[in-house]
Amino acid sequence: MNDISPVLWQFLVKWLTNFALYPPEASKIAPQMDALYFFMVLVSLIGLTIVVLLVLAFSVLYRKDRHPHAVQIEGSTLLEATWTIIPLGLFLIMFVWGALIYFRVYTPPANAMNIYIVGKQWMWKAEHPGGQHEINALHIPTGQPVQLTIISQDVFHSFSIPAFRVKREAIPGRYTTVWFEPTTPGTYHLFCTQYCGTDHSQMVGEIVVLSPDDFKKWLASSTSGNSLAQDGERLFASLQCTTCHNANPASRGPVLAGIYGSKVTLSTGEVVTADDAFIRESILFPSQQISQGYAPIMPTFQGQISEEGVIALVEYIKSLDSYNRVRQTTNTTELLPGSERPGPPVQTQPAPQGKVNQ
Amino acid sequence: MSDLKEMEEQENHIVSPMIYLAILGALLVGTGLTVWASFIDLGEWHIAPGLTVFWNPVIALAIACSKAVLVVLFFMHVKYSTKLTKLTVMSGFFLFLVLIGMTLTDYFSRAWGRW
Amino acid sequence: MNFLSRENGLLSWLLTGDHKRIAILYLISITFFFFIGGALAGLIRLELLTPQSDLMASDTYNKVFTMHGIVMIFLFLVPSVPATLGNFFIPMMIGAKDLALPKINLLSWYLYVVGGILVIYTMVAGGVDTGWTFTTPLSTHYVNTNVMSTGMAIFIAGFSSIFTGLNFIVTIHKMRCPGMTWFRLPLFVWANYAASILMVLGTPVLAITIVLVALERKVGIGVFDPTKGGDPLLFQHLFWFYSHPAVYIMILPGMGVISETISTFSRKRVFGYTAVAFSSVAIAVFGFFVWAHHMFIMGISNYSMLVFSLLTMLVAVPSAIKIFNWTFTLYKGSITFETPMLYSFGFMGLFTIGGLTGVFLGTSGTDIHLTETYFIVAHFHFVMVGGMLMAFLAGIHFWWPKMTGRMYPEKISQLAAVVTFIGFNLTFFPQFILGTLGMPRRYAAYPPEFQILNVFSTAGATILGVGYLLPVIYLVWSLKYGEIAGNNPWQATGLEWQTQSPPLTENFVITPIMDHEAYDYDWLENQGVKEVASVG
Amino acid sequence: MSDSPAVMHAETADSHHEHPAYQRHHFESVAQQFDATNFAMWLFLLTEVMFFGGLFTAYLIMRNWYYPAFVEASHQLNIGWGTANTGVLILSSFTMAMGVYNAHMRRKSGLVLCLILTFILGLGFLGIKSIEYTEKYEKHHIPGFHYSMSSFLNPASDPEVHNSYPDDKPLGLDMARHTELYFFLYFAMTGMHALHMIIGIAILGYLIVRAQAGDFTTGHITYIENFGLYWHFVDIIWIFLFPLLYLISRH
Ligand code: HEA
Ligand code: HEA
Ligand code: HEC
Ligand code: CUA
Ligand SMILES: [Cu+2]
Repeated sequence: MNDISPVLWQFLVKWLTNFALYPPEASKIAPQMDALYFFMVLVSLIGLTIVVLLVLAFSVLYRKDRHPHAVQIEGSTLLEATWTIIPLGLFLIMFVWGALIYFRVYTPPANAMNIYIVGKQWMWKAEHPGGQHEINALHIPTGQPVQLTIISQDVFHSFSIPAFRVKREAIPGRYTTVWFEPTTPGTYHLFCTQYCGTDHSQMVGEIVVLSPDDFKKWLASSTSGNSLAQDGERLFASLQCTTCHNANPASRGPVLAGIYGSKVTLSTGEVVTADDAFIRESILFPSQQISQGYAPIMPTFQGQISEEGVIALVEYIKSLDSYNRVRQTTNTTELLPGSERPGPPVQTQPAPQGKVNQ
Repeated sequence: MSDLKEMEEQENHIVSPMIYLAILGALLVGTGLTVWASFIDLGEWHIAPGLTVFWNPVIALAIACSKAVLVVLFFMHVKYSTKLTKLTVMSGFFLFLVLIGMTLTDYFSRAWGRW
Repeated sequence: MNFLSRENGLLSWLLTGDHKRIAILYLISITFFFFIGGALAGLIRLELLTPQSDLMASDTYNKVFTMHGIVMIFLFLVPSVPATLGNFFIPMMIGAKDLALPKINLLSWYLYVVGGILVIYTMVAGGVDTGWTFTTPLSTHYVNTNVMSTGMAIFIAGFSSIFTGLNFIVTIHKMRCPGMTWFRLPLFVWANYAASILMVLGTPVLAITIVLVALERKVGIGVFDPTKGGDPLLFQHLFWFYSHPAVYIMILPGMGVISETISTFSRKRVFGYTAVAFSSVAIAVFGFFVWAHHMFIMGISNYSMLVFSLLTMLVAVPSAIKIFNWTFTLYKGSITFETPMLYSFGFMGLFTIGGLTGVFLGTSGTDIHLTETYFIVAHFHFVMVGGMLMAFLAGIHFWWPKMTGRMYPEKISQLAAVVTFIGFNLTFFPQFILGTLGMPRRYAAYPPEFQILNVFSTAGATILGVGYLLPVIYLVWSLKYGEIAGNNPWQATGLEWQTQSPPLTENFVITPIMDHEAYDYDWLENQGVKEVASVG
Repeated sequence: MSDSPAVMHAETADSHHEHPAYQRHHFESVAQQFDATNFAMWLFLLTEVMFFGGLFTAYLIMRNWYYPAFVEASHQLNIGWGTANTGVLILSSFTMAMGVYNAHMRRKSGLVLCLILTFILGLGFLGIKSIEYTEKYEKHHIPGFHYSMSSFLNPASDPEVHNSYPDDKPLGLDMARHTELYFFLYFAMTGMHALHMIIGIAILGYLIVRAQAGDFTTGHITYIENFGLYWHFVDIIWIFLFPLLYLISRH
């Protein structure tokens, strides 16, 4: 066959090996999303077929040489109602179904393992709680819900994993979350799908899904020595947060132990949940919300800490159930099952962080 | 053409200077009133935790709206205009509210005052 | 003697107040920009032939698709049908001598030209690479290409479109001839009326958004800058507040054309005239309430997602109503298949596909997977190219005899229509699959497994290019060699067909009196040629 | 030429019946012309409403986010000047309305007088505005140009304002930064408004000359009427800007 045309042959071989019309389904949400997708394809095909068949049939039946004199018809309320109500009904089904999936994708379960993602021109940085850093890659285990807390350092990016059917915008100055549960080990595409400047198309990477055992091995082999919380603790000390935030009852700032996930009353009387976004805001824009009973003296650290630094601090404050347990924080990311609250479905929704004893 | 009848009505209506004068007075009074109102604390209304209405801005905007309505109705003659003009004014106002309202509700429902 | 030959010389064109001449000026300018945009599309497709970014570096590629989007949207598609066919025929269809504000009409063309020149300047000066959506903070703080001149171009072109829309609304309200009630208006007029509402009310929001972006670039601080406390999402809100209605500005006039052609070539009154008329207005009104469906994954609140997704579903229904009404217009008609009809059939099929895939995107769940991929690219090319551009071509062929007094050559133009249809599907259908597979848009380089579908797409674009070049050639040819058309070659019912071709400067000798419904073919048959004249 | 009797010479179409010189040829009657242009003006004002709508949206959001910063920054504005300017503008709206009235009554001198008064009041408004702008410039409160936050980080350093608002507390650095956003919006909104005033005044100048020549007191009031609409609209914008920018509540 080769002698027919090497080029053509190349092409055919490539075609056959590469011709996939549908992306792999590698997460738990993928089949659910695809069910809706195929439902919509089906409805669309039926709708399109009806329209095309009618047009063709009428064109044949009533073309001029067969049907020289048109019969004037004013219209029909019954028909108008039919083709208003049927598409509307179908669209509404899609709307409800779609919204359910949307909520599912963006509402992480309480026991999800949290990984931080920082997007910047033009790379993705992933920070595991155990202190493993990755660039343009993300290693995750199967059989375990994974939550990503995403933020951008500069412009909009978008963290997209087609094989998982999930995608979330990385927004400058704001945490967003998405979660998924990988089902099939393998390597999948990671794309930046929001146009972000010159090398937008190079802002790609790999999602490596490992079996839980392999994942443990990977974690152990790529540790940097410090957990994220430990990084945060160092930062906390070097930025002299401790001058105000310490266990001393006379300290000028509130004690931060146990603050994460609790309800904080602000000086305006408003009660807010101390989630990641709240802590980030408290560090960078302290005047934005003053805790009741405290003077607005905390200086802003904007411009002094990178987004990764803030993440480390957040992780550290999360880990402060009490000061003495901090020391026990170790390198693994394994989670203790079961936890407190499934929060409200806001974007930056906290997932309780487990601490693990090895 | 089809609006011919209404058209003539409109053209012939001339607002008397006395009305203009009265409106002028009302507008100036309104201005004084907002300035005065801004200097006293009108308090607030707690509807629910985190949802509070402050009366000062509400009053200020209410006065501003009334002033604007006076200008539109009398100085701009909308009171004496065709239905079409009235409809045009209303639709502009409506869409203005849609732009502001629908955008703000997104912010409201995203936890007001914070990202 | 007609509007073309009444006065001669360049100046008589450049200073004209005649809506027909301004329409011709517009026609020439938008065709020019269409081919610039098309050439840029050619470059895009060539680059995407191979997975690597080998033809151009990625920054060049980014500039190319940005300029392609800007040229095609603001300089071609938005003014396409309204400013040419609408400008030419709305006054004639309602029996008026001109648009209400001829000077504003001319001004609007000049603004368009200034905008166009600024875009060309931008291209010469090195282009701009923000994407046509100008996402902040990228466009305000991170790129240092010609954002300012592009912004100015769009600002100015925006006012051109505001003035066109304003003129149409006033004209349709105030200049109808005796007997021309609202429900005797041709549906083309209704559609343009609806689109004009969108132009008048939506475009200013784009204008102020551009002003804020420009200020932010100049001053270094602004409401869209997250590092200074601003909100980049606010830009999205304001931008899409215009740009979603803008997509209906782009499609509605095209839908108007389809109503005319389908009716004419099946010799039947449009099925459900009132339903079609009101659906145009419904699209215009609802079109204002759905803008945030472009921001589903961008961090709007869940509540907003629900509202905007639901409203998106509602706005899709009137389009379905139109499609079905056109289909049933064919029922018991007496159908012929001249070129405009072929393009109209193309429109119906392709717009249905494009619209239904729009519903995929309006469904929040599937939008997560499909957004920012080639699925969107395919969606909007189906509605804009498969829909509006087909409608535009249908309209140009349909009214060509009236505008120029000459017929286009039928056989070759039918061929062109078929070529366009085939080329179009080959170009853009594979992109749906690419999008589903996850290929992101605005990528200069892509993973190799996507190559085959991209090769199809590029091949299709070549065919498509030929399909678009053909009309230019034979239409220009027909200006001189085309058959003399006569006043009413299609035996259509609109008032524009009751006067001479090309029309007089003042359109009608005597102000016509409308004494029958729109699309009243019986009336037409009962009129002797002479009586037609007395109306005209 | 062509094959239909519908074709007649264009000249035929040109032979109009009698009508006033200012009636454009494509209108059937003066009434139609007036009505159409009047409606067009209203539509144009609609676009203006939406134009400012974007600014108002931005303002409302930022004001709610950074309320303390907006309050203290607004204390930098002089309520006296603001009130005076509101008065001036309302007065000019009144003179404009009287101008329209005089045009209707075909009183040339009254019309010219009213227009001149409006012109002067408009200039007065801009004069006051420029005094205010200069003050901002001197205090380095122009965003992006050597912006200084000292009045907000340390209110006592700005005795003038501090004396009127002794309750103002120093803002945290991060909040103080957001005062720049306030001034950005202040200049964007009042600047856009002032631009409209300048355009209006320029047109007024032209109208005064033509009114003097008696162009608008013979029944042709379209221009005056439509310009009046524009002028009143600009007034309305200010009616909202004034409380929003100057009178942010204090407590
Ligand atoms: C002419 C232009 C045009 C038109 C008419 C439309 C029409 C529609 N569009 Fe599209 N759209 C664009 C141009 C257009 N769009 C562009 C340019 C973008 C991308 C912008 C960018 O990011 O660069 C876009 C993006 C876009 C998005 C954003 C995607 C994203 O960024 O994530 C969405 C989401 O909802 C959407 C939805 C719709 C819908 C629901 C319609 C509806 O109006 C369609 C209605 C029509 C139908 C539904 C077809 C007819 C129906 C039938 C015949 C019934 C069939 C029968 C049964 C169902 C039984 N569009
Ligand atoms: C009216 C709107 C319109 C029209 C008509 C088109 C027409 C076409 N478009 Fe475009 N397109 C957009 C609007 C439009 N597009 C927009 C808004 C975007 C988004 C931009 C962004 O992301 O910011 C986009 C993006 C876009 C992309 C995605 C780029 C990316 O995301 O990376 C692609 C890729 O295939 C593409 C292809 C095409 C093709 C092949 C055509 C074809 O239909 C064109 C066919 C025409 C020709 C081929 C011209 C024929 C003439 C000649 C061949 C002569 C040439 C002359 C010389 C060389 C002197 N377009
Ligand atoms: C000058 C003293 C001071 C320093 C230094 C300081 N803080 Fe604070 N901090 C405060 C005060 C006072 C509050 C309470 C008032 C408020 O909410 O702003 C506070 C509040 C907080 C809160 C919110 C908790 C709550 O209950 O409201 C967090 C989180 C926080 N600080 C973290 C940090 C971190 C991290 C650092 C170091 C990078 C730091 N702080 C440095 C004084 C300080
Ligand atoms: Cu990051 Cu695209
Ligand atoms: Cu849209």
